[in-house]
Amino acid sequence: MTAPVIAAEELVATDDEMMMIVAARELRNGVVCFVGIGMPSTAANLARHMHAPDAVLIYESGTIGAKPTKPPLSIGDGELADTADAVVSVPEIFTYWLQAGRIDVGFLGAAQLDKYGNINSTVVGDYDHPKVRLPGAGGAPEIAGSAGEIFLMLRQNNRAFVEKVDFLTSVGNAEGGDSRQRMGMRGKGPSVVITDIGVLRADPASGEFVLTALHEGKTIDDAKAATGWDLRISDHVEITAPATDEELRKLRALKAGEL
Amino acid sequence: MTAPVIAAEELVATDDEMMMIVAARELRNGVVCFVGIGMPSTAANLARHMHAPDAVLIYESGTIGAKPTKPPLSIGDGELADTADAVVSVPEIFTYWLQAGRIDVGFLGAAQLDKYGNINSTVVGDYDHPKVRLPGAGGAPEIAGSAGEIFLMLRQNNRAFVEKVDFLTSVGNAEGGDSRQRMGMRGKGPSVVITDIGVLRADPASGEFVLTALHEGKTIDDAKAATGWDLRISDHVEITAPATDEELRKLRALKAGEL
Amino acid sequence: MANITTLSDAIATHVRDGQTLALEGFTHLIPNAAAHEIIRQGRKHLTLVRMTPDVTYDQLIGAGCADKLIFSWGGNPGVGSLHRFRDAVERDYPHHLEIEEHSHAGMATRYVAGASGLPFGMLRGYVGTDLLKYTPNISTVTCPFTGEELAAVPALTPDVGIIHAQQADRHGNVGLWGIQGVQKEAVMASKASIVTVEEIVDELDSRVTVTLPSWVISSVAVVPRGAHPSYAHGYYERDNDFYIGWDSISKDRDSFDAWIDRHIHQTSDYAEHLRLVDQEEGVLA
Amino acid sequence: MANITTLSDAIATHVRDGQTLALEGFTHLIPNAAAHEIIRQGRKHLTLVRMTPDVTYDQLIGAGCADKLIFSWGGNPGVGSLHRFRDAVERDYPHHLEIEEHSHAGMATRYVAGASGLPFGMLRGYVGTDLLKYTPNISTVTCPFTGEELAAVPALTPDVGIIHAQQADRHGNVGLWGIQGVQKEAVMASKASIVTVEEIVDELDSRVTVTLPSWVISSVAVVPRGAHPSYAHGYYERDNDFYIGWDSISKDRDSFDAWIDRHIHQTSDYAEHLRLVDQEEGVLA
Repeated sequence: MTAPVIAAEELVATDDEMMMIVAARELRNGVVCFVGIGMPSTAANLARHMHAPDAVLIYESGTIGAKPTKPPLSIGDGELADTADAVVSVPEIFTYWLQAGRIDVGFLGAAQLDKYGNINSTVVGDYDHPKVRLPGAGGAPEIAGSAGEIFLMLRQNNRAFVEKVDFLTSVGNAEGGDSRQRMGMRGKGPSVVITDIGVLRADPASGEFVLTALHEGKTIDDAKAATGWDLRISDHVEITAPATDEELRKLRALKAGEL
Repeated sequence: MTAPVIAAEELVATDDEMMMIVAARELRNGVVCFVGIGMPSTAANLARHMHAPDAVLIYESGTIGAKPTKPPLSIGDGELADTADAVVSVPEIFTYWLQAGRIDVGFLGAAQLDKYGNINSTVVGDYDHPKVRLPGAGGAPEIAGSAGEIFLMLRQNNRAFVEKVDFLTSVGNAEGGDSRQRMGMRGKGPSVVITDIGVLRADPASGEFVLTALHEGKTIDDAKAATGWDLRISDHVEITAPATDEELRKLRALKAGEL
Repeated sequence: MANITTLSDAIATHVRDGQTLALEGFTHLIPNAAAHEIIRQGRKHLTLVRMTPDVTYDQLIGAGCADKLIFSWGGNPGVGSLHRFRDAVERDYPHHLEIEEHSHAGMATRYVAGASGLPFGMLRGYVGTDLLKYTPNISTVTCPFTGEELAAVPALTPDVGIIHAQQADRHGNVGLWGIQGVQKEAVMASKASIVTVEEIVDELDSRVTVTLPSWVISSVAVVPRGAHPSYAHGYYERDNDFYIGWDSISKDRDSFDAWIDRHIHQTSDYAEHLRLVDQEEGVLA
Repeated sequence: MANITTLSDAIATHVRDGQTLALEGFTHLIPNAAAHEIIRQGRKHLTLVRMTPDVTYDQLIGAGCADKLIFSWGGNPGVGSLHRFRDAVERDYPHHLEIEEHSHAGMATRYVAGASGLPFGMLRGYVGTDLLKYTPNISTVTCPFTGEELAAVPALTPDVGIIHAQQADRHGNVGLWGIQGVQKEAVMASKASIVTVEEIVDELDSRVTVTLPSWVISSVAVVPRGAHPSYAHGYYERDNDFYIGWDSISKDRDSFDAWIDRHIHQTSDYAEHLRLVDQEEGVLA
């Protein structure tokens, strides 16, 4: 009778798995989603195998409607092209598709984030003499500007969730209020941040991110301790529904390339 | 012995044939030529079958390196795509190829022409109440601006060869002198006009077209009578070499789709 | 996702009097069946956009559907004039036709700007031409790095973009190949779009070089030979005889009216018109 | 017409110290063999342009070939940091590296402008970002029709554009398929260009979606597996183990130098390097 016990153990989600499962749940079926590589890509593909089979995944390598069977290591893996409805050039993906306003959701990660969802993916420390030189902007600034809305996902800790980002790579809700709209941005900006602790949503008026849900076993204190600004807490913090067996099995199968 | 006699009769070039043969001779082997439909296209394809097998013919329909076996009726005949090295979109042909300065020769016709090689293909008469509404600009203004040089071919008569064009559709040598260069045009403009009477070449200093050659049987008086401005005559007017049997046979075979 | 429907339904759903329409197809894949259906449904006061208004727009203009034409080359390719277009411009028949005239490069730039979500596009063009005198919406922009001045033209964003393609799959993803013109740009610049196709297939042909995903298209309708007298690469060739024959039909107002009546108003769809064309081959040649 | 020659000869002919080079390939078809040959020939003071300076530019930067980098995303895709790039930016090792940093959309726009013969390109981008503070060549342009302000970036016109493709025919016409990135634009924006190909064939594969005619290319060189550790669609897959293994090789200055010495300076061509890689598979994993 050992086998069922092992299976039960396996079906407890890790923090990262929980983050990806909760992120996947945010994507409605039929959504057109511009996907960043790594966890956003994994979450989006999980959604496609769960409740959102008609989600259209677009990668900045020019693959439109990609349906990879395993999470691509790079943004331009051959499987993305093989399974896509269309493959276009990189200039075209940023003009006819992103800039033209055809993307519902931009799904991004970040190295640093402030309370308005402004993103740093460029440097930690001073730009000219950085402590850590990060990869840089990539597609993010224009995804953040032109996609209908932005979903963010990253592990919550106070090196990442900061009072002020060291470098503003991609504009989120700017300085809050209507400051983003006044910049002439067409998309409405980041609406949700999914972390390994819980879910933060943008206050519609102020644009500030507020803790609205905690994953099972996490506390408001965990969230506050992992946040470098004075985190606002919703009056009604929900507890995230636990990962279902199907979600976890599909996530693990996806990562193993067995879906 | 009747057969040879008929063959000999057939091998006298008509005025239009002579014009196309002389125009074909102007194209050097390896030239990259943006080809207008009609006689320029026929002349360019004749050149390809004579001395210029490596001439690259580009049509504004986006066909690059087209090798039609018969003169296309339209600028976008299927055979152009079937025989091309590459088929690109219409926006691309005008940007990456023409505007970028990759075309050696733009080969055009015209409805009206002045002594500086300025072209009208828009209206005869007043624009708002035209006597004859012509098709309009098409690709010509930017071909005339961006191709390395322009070859023109049209039948010479004083309705077409006018003192002043009714509408300036495509700029030639502008008002002469360096007026074209001062407009910031990248290509050097029209250098030769091939007609059914002879050949006119642009004076390098003034930009004015000067009669430099007459086809066999044509006279300076013919040229002057067919020109609506006071035509300058070169000090040394050459007599065009007559059409060779090979040129005429190939031109006729090309037009019959038998090449 | 594209709605797969009949051409008649697609036109009835999306095309309204007074709209701006772009029917594109550069010699190849011209959506002639869609133009017939617009005439058949009696649409009026349209602004028609097209780089090369050829026979298809000659019919729409002659039938009185258009108040304005935005274009860059209006002729019968390889044949000569468009007589209905000329009659409208030269003699205001059947009524005045406002024209807005550009070059091909300018029109292509305008479609690209529209498809890209930009308010304008720029090019090296128009300099020194009389188009600057008669076409008000040509302006300039200065390069902030070199100081060079370039021509600027406003984006085209038609209400409805209409094209013809070889194939759609059962999801409504559209594939075309051969000369591609500005069809992709016309669809993507427009607020709604209709694509007529030769056939619906399980899987798009391997020759497809342009794919328009279903979710950027409003409606897809199957119309075999829907591009005739234009052609569909891999399906049928250009009917050059029809283009030549159009010259005499369209030269005379009465013969044009009779043709429109017989071929459009008295037919229920494009297939019926095509049967007439096939019967009349001798008359047209 | 393209000159069909060896990679060694192509680099020796076209690449000079102090030039601006663009080696492009968006994850797919990265011209890694050409980068090796540039290191082998000891080129210095280069300005390197590339949207995604990954392992290939980590090698060029670590080997001291580059004075300046123009880019939009510098990482080891799916793995993490580029250690030689970081060492140059964070600690000026082996010497100071000037950087000019854009977004992907900005870089793509710059290549398109270069390929199109325009002095600049425009986009909806950069607004509100700190890139505006640190990257001097981002400006604005105002739409003459709507008054909207857009970002403007200068055209890229490298001295030499270098890409890898699947095939060339015997005339030097190049064909590629799969993810196409900005390779076409990089070639067409550059004053000279080198294309390495997997093979030369009598007729290009029917899957080819981008064809660069021979006469827009300076030199073509056959280098089988010339994109490794990147991939060539239809030929071989991405060597993800190499990218993962590169992390530890490049973390340490000495192990990097030893690797460059063994794999580039002590080999005569890319084939010899690939034989070493195949032998060392266990070491890299």
